[in-house]
Amino acid sequence: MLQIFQLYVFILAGFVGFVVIQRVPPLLHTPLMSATNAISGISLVGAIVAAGGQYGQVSTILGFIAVVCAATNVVAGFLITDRMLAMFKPQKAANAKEHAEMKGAAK
Amino acid sequence: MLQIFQLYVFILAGFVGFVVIQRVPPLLHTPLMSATNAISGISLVGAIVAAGGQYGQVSTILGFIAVVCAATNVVAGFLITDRMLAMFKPQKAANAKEHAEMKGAAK
Amino acid sequence: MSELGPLSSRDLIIQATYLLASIFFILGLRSLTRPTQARLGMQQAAMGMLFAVIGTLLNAHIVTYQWIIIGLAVGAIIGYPMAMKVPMTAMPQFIAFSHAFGAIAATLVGVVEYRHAFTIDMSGTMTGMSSGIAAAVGFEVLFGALTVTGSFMAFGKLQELIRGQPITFPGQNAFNITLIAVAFLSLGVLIYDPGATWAFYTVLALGFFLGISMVLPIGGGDMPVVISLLNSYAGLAASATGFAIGNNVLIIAGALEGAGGFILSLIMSKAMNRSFANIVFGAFGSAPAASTKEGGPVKEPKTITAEDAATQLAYAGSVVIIPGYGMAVAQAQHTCRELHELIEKKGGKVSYAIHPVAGRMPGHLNVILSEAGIDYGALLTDVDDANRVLLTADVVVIVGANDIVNPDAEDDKSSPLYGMPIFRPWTAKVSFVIKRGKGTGFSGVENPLFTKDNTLMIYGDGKSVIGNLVKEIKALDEGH
Amino acid sequence: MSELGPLSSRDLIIQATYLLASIFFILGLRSLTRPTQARLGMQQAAMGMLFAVIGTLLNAHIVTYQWIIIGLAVGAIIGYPMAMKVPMTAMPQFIAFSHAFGAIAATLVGVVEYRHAFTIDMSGTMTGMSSGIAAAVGFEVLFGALTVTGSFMAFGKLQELIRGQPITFPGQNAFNITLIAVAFLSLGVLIYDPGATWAFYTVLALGFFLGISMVLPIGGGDMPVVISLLNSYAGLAASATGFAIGNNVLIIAGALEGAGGFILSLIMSKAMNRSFANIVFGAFGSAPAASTKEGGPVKEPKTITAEDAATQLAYAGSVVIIPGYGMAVAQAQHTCRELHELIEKKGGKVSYAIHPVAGRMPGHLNVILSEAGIDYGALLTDVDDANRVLLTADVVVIVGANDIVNPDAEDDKSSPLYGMPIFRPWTAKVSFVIKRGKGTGFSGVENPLFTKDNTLMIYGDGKSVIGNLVKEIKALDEGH
Ligand SMILES: NC(=O)c1ccc[n+]([C@@H]2O[C@H](COP(=O)([O-])OP(=O)(O)OC[C@H]3O[C@@H](n4cnc5c(N)ncnc54)[C@H](OP(=O)(O)O)[C@@H]3O)[C@@H](O)[C@H]2O)c1
Ligand SMILES: NC(=O)c1ccc[n+]([C@@H]2O[C@H](COP(=O)([O-])OP(=O)(O)OC[C@H]3O[C@@H](n4cnc5c(N)ncnc54)[C@H](OP(=O)(O)O)[C@@H]3O)[C@@H](O)[C@H]2O)c1
Repeated sequence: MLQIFQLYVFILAGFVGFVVIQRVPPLLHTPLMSATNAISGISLVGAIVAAGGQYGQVSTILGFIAVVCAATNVVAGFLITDRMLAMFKPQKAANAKEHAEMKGAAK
Repeated sequence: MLQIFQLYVFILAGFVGFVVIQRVPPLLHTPLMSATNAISGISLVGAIVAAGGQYGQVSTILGFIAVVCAATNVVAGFLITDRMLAMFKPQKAANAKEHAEMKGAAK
Repeated sequence: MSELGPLSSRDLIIQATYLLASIFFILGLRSLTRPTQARLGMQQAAMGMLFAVIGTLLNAHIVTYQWIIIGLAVGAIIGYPMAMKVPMTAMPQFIAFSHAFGAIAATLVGVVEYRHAFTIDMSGTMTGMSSGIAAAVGFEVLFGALTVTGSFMAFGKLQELIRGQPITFPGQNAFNITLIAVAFLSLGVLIYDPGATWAFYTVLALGFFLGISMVLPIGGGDMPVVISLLNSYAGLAASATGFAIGNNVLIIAGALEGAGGFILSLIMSKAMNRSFANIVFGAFGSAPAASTKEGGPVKEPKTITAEDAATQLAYAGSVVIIPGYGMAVAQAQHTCRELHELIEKKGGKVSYAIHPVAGRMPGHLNVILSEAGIDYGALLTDVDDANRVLLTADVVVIVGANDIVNPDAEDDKSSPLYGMPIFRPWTAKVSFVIKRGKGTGFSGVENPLFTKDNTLMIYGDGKSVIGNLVKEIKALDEGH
Repeated sequence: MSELGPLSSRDLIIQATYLLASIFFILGLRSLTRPTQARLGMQQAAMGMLFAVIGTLLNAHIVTYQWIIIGLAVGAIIGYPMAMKVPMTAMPQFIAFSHAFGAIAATLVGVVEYRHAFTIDMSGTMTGMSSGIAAAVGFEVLFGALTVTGSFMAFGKLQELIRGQPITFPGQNAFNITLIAVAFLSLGVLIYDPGATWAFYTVLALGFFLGISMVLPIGGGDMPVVISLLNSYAGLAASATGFAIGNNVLIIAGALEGAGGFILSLIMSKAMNRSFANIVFGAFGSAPAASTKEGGPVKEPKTITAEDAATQLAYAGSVVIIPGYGMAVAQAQHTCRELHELIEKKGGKVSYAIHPVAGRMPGHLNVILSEAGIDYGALLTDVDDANRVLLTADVVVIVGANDIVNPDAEDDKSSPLYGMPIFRPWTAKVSFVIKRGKGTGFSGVENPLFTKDNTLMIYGDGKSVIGNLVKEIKALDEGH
């Protein structure tokens, strides 16, 4: 029963991802790729449990390595995405849009 | 725990509805309203259980009324939506689009 | 009503069916957003419903199928002629009516659930109910009952069985807020003590009462927003049922519907220029009062005869028709199509400017015109696009539209319409306005468009005036 | 690792935190689709991650925080300089590298899970694992391991540590398919008998092996598609982890990522005109071979000196710059911006035509140009739009682009590029092509554009040629 609910969650979330990402403009494809890469660091959640749990020494060591790797992925992934997005300058774009709208609104 | 999963399902489905319906063109607003009305007949599912279950006579009667009402909603809702959508003639619209594309593709 | 635990193979089939149903609902909704796939989408949603029903019929709790089958048959017998006979102009009240039925079912299911949990069964025990389930059932009957009476009220107003005007009394808002507070308090008690039968029935009764007292003070023209919002509430009721009986299809379908209804009311409120709060709180309050602008001497609108109008239409290169609520009232769409074809035969180009809130429900006029077989490629549904086309139009024909072409929406800050995006027929060479008399539109305000220099009125019922235009254009030909 | 049953208040807080995290992920992804909100979206996603970590730290199974904190610190210390130092041109390999790290974590978690379930614990018992959980853990290590080695291979190819050319041997596809079959067979055994340790480690080992053997035969230029697909696989691994440990955040984040990576590879494949199957099956096969078109005598491209080109640019009314992979290689974006500003100062209008697959990852050139401070209002990212602008352009400057302006994509059915949407610089008055020599583009085919009458070549490194143009235009001014 629990697994059926998980399946629902998985399918619904996949659908959300599908619908949302289909609309990403080409302008943002690279940042999006790097953002999803950062999100893949979510295995950090599992890694933390493995490193902190009472699963024996080997597990703690493996867990520790997992935490390091996942944290690297998360930190690097989000930072690079932020660096990239910070470079996108929207100033004139916004102006251009305003212009277009003004033209549309003119009698 | 089960209820938390249900909450996830609810939130995710609501988000799907939100994202998807935001994109409905004005052309389809009325059919959409009547289709969601038909979908609200989903209480039929609960009604069937009430009418067919061993919950005593009063429950069976109430359940029966519920089945009738929900079935009416479902049948009427889908039929009218279909009638409406059958009236939408896309012929020339498709042509117009092709024209636009041909123009775009011309050298 | 499956509980937790290992699954039998029957449960597995049920769950698979439900999953399929959910997927069909989602895909259907998605297809419904594209004109070319909308019909497919509706069929997918119907498939979803079918699977949901099949899955339920397999439920082990069901012992007798007799009443279910009779009930389904009766429902189909009632629903079929209803759907086939209703005219497209009556769509809003039809939806309200059909909607009330679904809400009745949701409410009754809630009552059965509750009664069942607190009735001593054959084995002499009472199953009772957890607080979580009680909360779900409470929400279910509150939103369900509210939707039942609210929908019937909306239906009554639209069908003019009840006075369309807002019915108000002093302190109404305070009264309603008190009712809501009491309803939620009772709901709280019910959650705290699921066995408190009185609390349950209080919630139920207040739900019914709230549906009436919240819709009464709202004007008939605002009903589509109300219906859409009630749609959203019905969705929440269905989701609550899903929480109560542990059924994901109900949760998902309800959530989709809840989100859909909510967004549609938002879209409507935006296009009608009403505030968001106005909508969220059940479209409290009434339609905007007529503006009391005092101007100089009122100019009289100029008129034109059908004959002269016909001549101009016959030689126009580009004609834009702006239909409004009056077109639906007059059922003028078929005659309008004749006019359209006549003009095209004479070499003119005809398009329609369809305002998002023209008529009495969103997209209403699209349906009305489609009914007459006008293909949707000719419909301009974007206000900005339409206004660009109007700039170069030779003749504009306004049929039973009023508020959506009121220049005060742009010019007069004190107008209740101010801020609503409108069409600008006065930018074209000439506009003909077809209406019965000096009646105002839904908002009840005067329209300065009618006294502009290049606006000419043709008074009369929409259908007969357009019929005359058609006749005159044909006569022109014969005269030659 | 919460099991079913009534919730403690600690569990409730954990669950609320997770729910919040999931909502932040979804909202973040949604915001990421809008240029003006993209940065906010990234921050929302980061918040989601933060909440997910906080929720996990509250987990009752955690007994020691020491290694967690050290691990997080070490990760941050490694990640920070990595992200800050990497040049924007190296984005694809950076993503591949960082990605491998996440996959290592997912794989290790799977191993820990499995080991834990089948190790005799202090109380002398073994918890074991249900088939459902075994399936989840099996998928997790299979996809995780595959992503680890696959990402490292992609990194190696892009960083040119490994030969970029497809490395193939006869029967390779059959070999890979056999490997996949064996992996899934072992997975089947594992599900049937979760205690079959050998099956688990076979799945793990084959995962590692498959990552190598599936990426080896793919050319270096195809790596972005591979990376995107590996992204999708990593998402599936994360979702599988979520199924295994009963954590919804993992399921949701994984599903979002899985869908995202999949759609991006689809978009890329479409823009590159590779078949869908090509992508779904791990971009099997190699880059398209060079076309062997035999024509008449090969025309020699005409050249133009930087001085003459500068004169034409200085007096052009409308200039379109088409950057390609070579612009990134030459790091010419900053010089390009100088040129751009010079032309605008002289009264010309400059825009950039950015092809969806220009460069080596989707949207790559947008990032490169943004790095130089060029605002995205000047970027034409739609091929059709750009082609309309090209129709009326005076001068087109093609910098290090090749395949995306190859007319064979439209004219020559035998070309491997045939069907790919391309820019049409030849419809403008004149085009200057800046490249180092006679090198072909990624696809390895000749480009007949270069021998067209109104195409003039300027050979040299992108950065230095543009630098010369800038110098010459400035000299023009001084000459006056
Ligand atoms: N679409 C929606 O979702 C929605 C929902 C709620 C409210 N509304 C509101 O409804 C209004 C819609 O604007 P609208 O321009 O379509 O309609 P309107 O402003 O209500 O005007 C309708 C006009 O049609 C004329 N008319 C009525 N019956 C006629 C007949 N048989 N033949 C010819 N003319 C006839 C009336 O004038 P005479 O009496 O002089 O003939 C009236 O001026 C807006 O104010 C909008 O906010 C819309
Ligand atoms: N964007 C993506 O997602 C993606 C992913 C995978 C594959 N691809 C493929 O990559 C290709 C992209 O097309 P493109 O036009 O951008 O690039 P391209 O076709 O690969 O051409 C690049 C050109 O730049 C020149 N060049 C290289 N270094 C240079 C330098 N330092 N200065 C000046 N010129 C230099 C090269 O010629 P010389 O050697 O003569 O200088 C070459 O002709 C497409 O075939 C696409 O399918 C794209």
